[in-house]
Amino acid sequence: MADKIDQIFVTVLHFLVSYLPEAWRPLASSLICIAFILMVFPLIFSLTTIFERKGIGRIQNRYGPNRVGIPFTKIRLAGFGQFLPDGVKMLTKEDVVPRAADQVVHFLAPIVLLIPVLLTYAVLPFGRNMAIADYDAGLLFFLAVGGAVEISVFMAGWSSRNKYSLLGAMRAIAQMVSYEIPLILSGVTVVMIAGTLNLSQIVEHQNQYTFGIAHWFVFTPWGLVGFILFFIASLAESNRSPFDLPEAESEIIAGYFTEYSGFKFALFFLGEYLGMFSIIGLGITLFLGGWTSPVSFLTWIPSWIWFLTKMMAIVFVFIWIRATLPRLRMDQLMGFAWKFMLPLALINILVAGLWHFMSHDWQRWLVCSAIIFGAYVVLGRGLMANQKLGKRIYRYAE
Amino acid sequence: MLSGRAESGGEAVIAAQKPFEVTPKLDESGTPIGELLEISMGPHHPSTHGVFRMDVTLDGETVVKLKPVFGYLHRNHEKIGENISYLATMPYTDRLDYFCSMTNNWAYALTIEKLAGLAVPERAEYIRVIMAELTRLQNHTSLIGFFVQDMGALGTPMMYAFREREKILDLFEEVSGARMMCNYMRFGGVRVDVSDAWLAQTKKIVGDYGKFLDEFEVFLNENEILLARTQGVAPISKEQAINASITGPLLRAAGVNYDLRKVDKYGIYSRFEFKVPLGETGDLYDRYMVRVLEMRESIKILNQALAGIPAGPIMDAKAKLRGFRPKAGEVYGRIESPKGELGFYVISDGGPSPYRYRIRPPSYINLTTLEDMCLGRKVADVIVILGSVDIVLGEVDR
Amino acid sequence: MTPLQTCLLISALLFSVGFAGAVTRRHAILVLIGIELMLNAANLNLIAFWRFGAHPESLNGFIFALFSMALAAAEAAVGLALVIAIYRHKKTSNLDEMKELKG
Amino acid sequence: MSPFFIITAVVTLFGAVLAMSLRNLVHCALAMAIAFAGVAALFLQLGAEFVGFAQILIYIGAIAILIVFAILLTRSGESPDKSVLTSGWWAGIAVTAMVFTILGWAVLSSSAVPKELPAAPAATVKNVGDLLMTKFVLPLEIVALVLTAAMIGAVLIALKEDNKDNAGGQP
Amino acid sequence: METLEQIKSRLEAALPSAKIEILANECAAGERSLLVDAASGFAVAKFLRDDAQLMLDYCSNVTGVDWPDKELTEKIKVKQVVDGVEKEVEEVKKTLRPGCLEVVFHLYSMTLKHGPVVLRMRTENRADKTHLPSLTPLWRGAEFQEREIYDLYGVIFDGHPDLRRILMWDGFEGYPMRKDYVAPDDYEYEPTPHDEVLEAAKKCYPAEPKVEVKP
Amino acid sequence: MLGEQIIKGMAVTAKNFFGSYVSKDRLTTVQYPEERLTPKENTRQFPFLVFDGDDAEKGLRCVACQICEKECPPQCIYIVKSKDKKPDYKGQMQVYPVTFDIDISVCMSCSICVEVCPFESIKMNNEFELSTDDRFKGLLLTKKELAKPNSYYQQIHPQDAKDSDAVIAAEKVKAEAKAKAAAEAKAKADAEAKAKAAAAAAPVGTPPANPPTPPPAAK
Amino acid sequence: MQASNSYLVLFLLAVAAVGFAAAPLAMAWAWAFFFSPKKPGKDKNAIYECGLESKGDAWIHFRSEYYLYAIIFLVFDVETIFLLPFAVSFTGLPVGAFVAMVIFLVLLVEGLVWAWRKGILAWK
Repeated sequence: MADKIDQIFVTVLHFLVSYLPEAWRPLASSLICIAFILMVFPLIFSLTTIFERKGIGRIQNRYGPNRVGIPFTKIRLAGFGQFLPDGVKMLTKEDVVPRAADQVVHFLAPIVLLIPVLLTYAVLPFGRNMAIADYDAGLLFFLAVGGAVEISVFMAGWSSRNKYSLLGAMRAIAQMVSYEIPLILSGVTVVMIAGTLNLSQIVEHQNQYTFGIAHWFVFTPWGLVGFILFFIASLAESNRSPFDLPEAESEIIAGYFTEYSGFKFALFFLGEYLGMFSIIGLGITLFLGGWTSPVSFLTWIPSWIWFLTKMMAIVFVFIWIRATLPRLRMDQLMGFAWKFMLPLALINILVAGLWHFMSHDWQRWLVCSAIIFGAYVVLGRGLMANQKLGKRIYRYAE
Repeated sequence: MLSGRAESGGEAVIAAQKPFEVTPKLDESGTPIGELLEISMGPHHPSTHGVFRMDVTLDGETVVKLKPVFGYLHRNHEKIGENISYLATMPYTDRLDYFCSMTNNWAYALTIEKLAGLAVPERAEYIRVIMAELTRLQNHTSLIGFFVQDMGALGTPMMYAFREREKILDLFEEVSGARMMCNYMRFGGVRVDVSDAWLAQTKKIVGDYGKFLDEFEVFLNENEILLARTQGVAPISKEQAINASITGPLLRAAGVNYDLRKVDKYGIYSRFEFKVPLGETGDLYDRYMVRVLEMRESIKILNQALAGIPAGPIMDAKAKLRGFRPKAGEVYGRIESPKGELGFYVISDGGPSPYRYRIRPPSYINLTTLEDMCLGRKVADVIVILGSVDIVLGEVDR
Repeated sequence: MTPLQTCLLISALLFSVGFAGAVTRRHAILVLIGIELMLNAANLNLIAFWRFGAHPESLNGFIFALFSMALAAAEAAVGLALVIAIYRHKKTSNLDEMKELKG
Repeated sequence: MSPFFIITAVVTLFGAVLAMSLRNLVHCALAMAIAFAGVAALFLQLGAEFVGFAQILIYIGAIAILIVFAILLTRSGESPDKSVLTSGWWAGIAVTAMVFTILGWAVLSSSAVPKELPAAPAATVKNVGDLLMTKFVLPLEIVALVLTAAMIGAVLIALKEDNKDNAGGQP
Repeated sequence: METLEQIKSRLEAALPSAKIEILANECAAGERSLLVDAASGFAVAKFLRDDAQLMLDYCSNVTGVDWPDKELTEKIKVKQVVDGVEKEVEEVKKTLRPGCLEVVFHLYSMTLKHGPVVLRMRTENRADKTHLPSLTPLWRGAEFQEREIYDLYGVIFDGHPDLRRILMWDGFEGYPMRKDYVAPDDYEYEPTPHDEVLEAAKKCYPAEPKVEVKP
Repeated sequence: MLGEQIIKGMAVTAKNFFGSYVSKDRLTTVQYPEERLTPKENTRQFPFLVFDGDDAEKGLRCVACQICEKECPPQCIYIVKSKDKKPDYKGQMQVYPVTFDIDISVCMSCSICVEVCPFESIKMNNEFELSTDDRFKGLLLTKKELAKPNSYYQQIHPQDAKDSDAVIAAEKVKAEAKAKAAAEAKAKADAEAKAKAAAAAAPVGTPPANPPTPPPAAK
Repeated sequence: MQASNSYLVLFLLAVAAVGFAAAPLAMAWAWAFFFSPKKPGKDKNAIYECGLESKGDAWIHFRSEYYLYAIIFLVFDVETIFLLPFAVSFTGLPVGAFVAMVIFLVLLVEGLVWAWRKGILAWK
């Protein structure tokens, strides 16, 4: 039974496709999968925005949106209907394009943004046997396509011909570019141990249990550090606080989409969140065992529920961080990527190599942890000491 | 650079030279490497604290020139004051620095008392101190909230600050009838007496404030991002600060021990036991910390004042409400408002309204060195530096 | 036409387009773009020869394409740095003007 | 050859032609990105999955970005008023035509091409990795050297003046 | 702190050319001030700042005051011979006190924590000779305030590094803080039914303006 | 160590997140239309005029002395005095305002008018839901809209109203005493006058009652 | 749910992305066309900058800090296409191959260290 629920989508797909002639099946199944993605993830997006607003509201000691429910009734649904009027508002708002803008590129930018973002969903395994496309080089595909988002950001920023947009686009590209390297390098460790670039196989690799606990990569020293690096880099890649410099509201208004209004603005918003979901999905796949359950006695819960749960959990951590931290400055942001993340990621690769070559006993835990921790402390200290940061003692005058 | 301009004064020794222009980075042929980007930040910028504009010239993201432009809120308060009666000016002073109407009231009342030779009854003096320190508490709290907000925090510190500020505003409303535009003090006393219930409530709120500050300080004081954004940024030296007539927490952050509560001992401040926290470098972190520590001192003063408040009248018997005509003469009165030295200069010609009525607004004069502090720094710093100066445009523009 | 010939023809076309751009456009960056297109055409050839060649299992052409990409990237980095450096001196990235402004 | 392959090829070539003929440089760069993506699609259809994805990673993710930066840094964003072609553009066209003719003739008349289609080779990433670490180790190291050299060179060239007046040391 | 008289005498010793006067102040606080002539203003200020006993390093407040021309009436007793008898007769004597613009500096010492010393300077008249030396080179803190005085009163500070309008916009005419400033009639129509307002409205808009309502 | 304080900060926000569900001290929001704060005793929004009794016209305490008009900092009060007189609460004949307008789009709620009013006649209301779609006339409160009975005042500011009533009562007593004295004096005067008239037929008018306040600070 | 190992799905996904973006844009456009009042104005689509008409052009010759990062990125990006195949076959490789890869990395890091020492990683 559990297995059937687990595979319900796969079964439905096969059922639907089986009525078609053989030649049509790939096309039809692709279309159904795509429709699935286009239905599920935008819905999650809209719910996330409300969760985010409500969660941040609670963190800031206020109710978030709590009014909009079913129209013409008193049912408020705790405000979860908010995304509908928001969407309607976005649709009906006037779309103002600056006179000096490069009209064509300005129009294309939000559309172009969605292409790479949605493409990344093709290789994510949402559940057991639930990767839409199962490429041998799936991870590379994800990274390559994810990197192409920068083009759209550039298009938006440049075509607006607004100084804030341009500054935002420049920042966005510089930031994405800088954090892509630690992102990739932290993923490399996983590839080294799993021995494949195929995301489904990487998940399978983690789908084993010792003493009832799963073999997630995050439960190893290198995996933990890799996950933290990946997590930070994915914060930066999806322009989330404290790395939201490309759209730093207090400095450059709204960054590269300052000049966007109406639904184009909403598309940027959507693209950003979808990008965030997909990169979180990748992080889960690489380090948190993808759709596997953390403990063996919970394996009866359907795999896709595990995936979504993990994803939402990390989304909440993102929201939590966003509500807590101030923003870094551009030079600090770049310094952090190049002077802390990159060296640590490289050391992490070495540690992963060491992990592989050392005998499978407690010693390798000790050695690897020590190396990683030492590197972390040294690099962190260096970063702080370099800027002469630290606690201060104040004097008082009578 | 200034020597050419100071000719009229002979060989003027300039303590703090103003770099009136900073040349952008040049290549060997003497042309700038990058073109300069002229951005006007404000008047509609999200974080210029009101309708304030800075004409910023950027070289990349580095500020090479910054001209503050204000006057968008200019209503010629001084002219209004010269045309209406002494009493009618009192509510206008609320609108100077609308965060600290109590201290504005006090400064004006103090000046006129000095002019007319009125004595303030004991109880009224205590009430004034309580009000002023409560004002200082709420001003510093919300300033820190704004300050971290300017650094890009998503309003969480600000919301916490406002949550606490609200409690103090409730106290103000209870007594004066208005939360912000208190219009509470009168020449020779205060308008309304405080009740015992109010004093008890205040005691409770002041008692709880320490707990809130503890939480707030854990939240922010040593946050790595806050440290990175503030430490070593935009320091001002003692000499520069004194020469530029900077007052208030900004001055004390630079290490100058000058607090009018100690220097002038106006009111009954000599009776209270408190210390003046001093910074060393005058950078953003010092400014932040000096304010935090000042809040602690304010709580001390409040506790003493609340414990020692005597019974008695609240108005000088000689004070006149209607037809107030002080003798001819002039006077300059000043107090330590939360933002710095708030002075009123009044010339009376014996008529019902002042002949000359002048305000020395602290945040206006503290802006003098804004450009110096920002030059050579990044755009992101500009916003934070402006936030650290603690301006209220109602006061700057008057 | 065999598939290989189709591929080669396409790559020849791509090469020609890149070549034409590189020799006719004034802008230095466009010349670099043209060169990148030509390199792409070459890569296409490599892959086509690997795919339809005699020993596809050896993967030589495949890996060669990877190396060629790496070199193309290096070339682009240096080339564009040069363009920027020249622009800073001469305030132009126009090849015709660059020729005129020797020094 | 599937019709799909031909369509991809046409799109690629269209992108390339646009990249070489548009007036606005940024538009050219964007068209170039289309061409790169098309080439990547061609690689995929030729069974070179890894190279195809690498093409996207490097050409679209990195080189296109670099070019775009270069355009911004040389103030080339606006459409020029003057002619965009060199003075000797007709000669260039002529040479191009000649090159293409020769290439085409060579391709079509060559007898070296095998007539039968070999089976699709297995180019898994693992094979590539094994080969890289055995047969191609030396080229790999050389590529690393070349890349480092290129990076240092490019940074030096791009930064020559900046460093000069920074010699005093910036905080 | 020294008394004003001591300061004055030391100033006169140090700067013999300076004309210094102590102005009385009759109000309760009784802060008297030093009136210095414009020519030696800068030197006096510099003395005050650098003198080891005073060290007035902090220029707190800079203010302009407008004194329009004023007719002073004075009753003086004049001995007059009326009908051969010498009598004291009261006579009203009218003198025209020429107007001037005055700038007041409130100087304190942060180092020695004393003050204030009130320093005043006057322009020759209110029309064309409104130059005064700028003290910004001595105290940066005076920069914005002097600009403001320039903006609102029209005092021109020689030696000021950046004398532009500060609160009013560029291109504004007139000096709004002067006593004789008449606000321009830039009345904005607001149909409140108060008589004065209606009258002003009538003057500005002969016909009641129609609020444009677009369909 | 790098990141330690960030974790602590996140603990604080988490504490607030959960705290907002349990502690009223953390979640202080009042959901306005459904929930309301209890108005505070001294809360002031905009002025209104107090009248005694039931008839707004008759019982209005205002005697159009125009002190508030003169003292009002933004000059938002507009008063036209009546030509005729009517008795006020003390029974004295007084002028009354024919027009009494307050432009609350200008009013800044400073309550100076309340303080300077010698007749306890203008007080601050705590009504704040004054939104209107008529920008001009809707925000110009006339005498009719401003007049509120004393009972209303007692309801919104009980303490102040008690004080105010006490003042009025005291004044009334004083006025009655004065009136009595005046009546006696008048009777006396009348008697004298009569006597005088009898002596020499010359008409003598009584001087008008002085307003009980010093002249307002006029400019 | 596995569609296939073909690239058809990628193509379709790209098309769907365009459609997904364009459809609401078309709806918004239709709404604007049929229902919204059209109030064009000179200031509405001006190059607006915090309340003022923008001074100077935004398309200028920028300072080149960003470019340096892009160059370093390019090199590391290229490195990944060699690093990934290595990582995949890592488990089956001898220590020597790992050392070879480490040398490869060290060569690249050398450039990074050079840039670091040179102060290029410090944003100016």
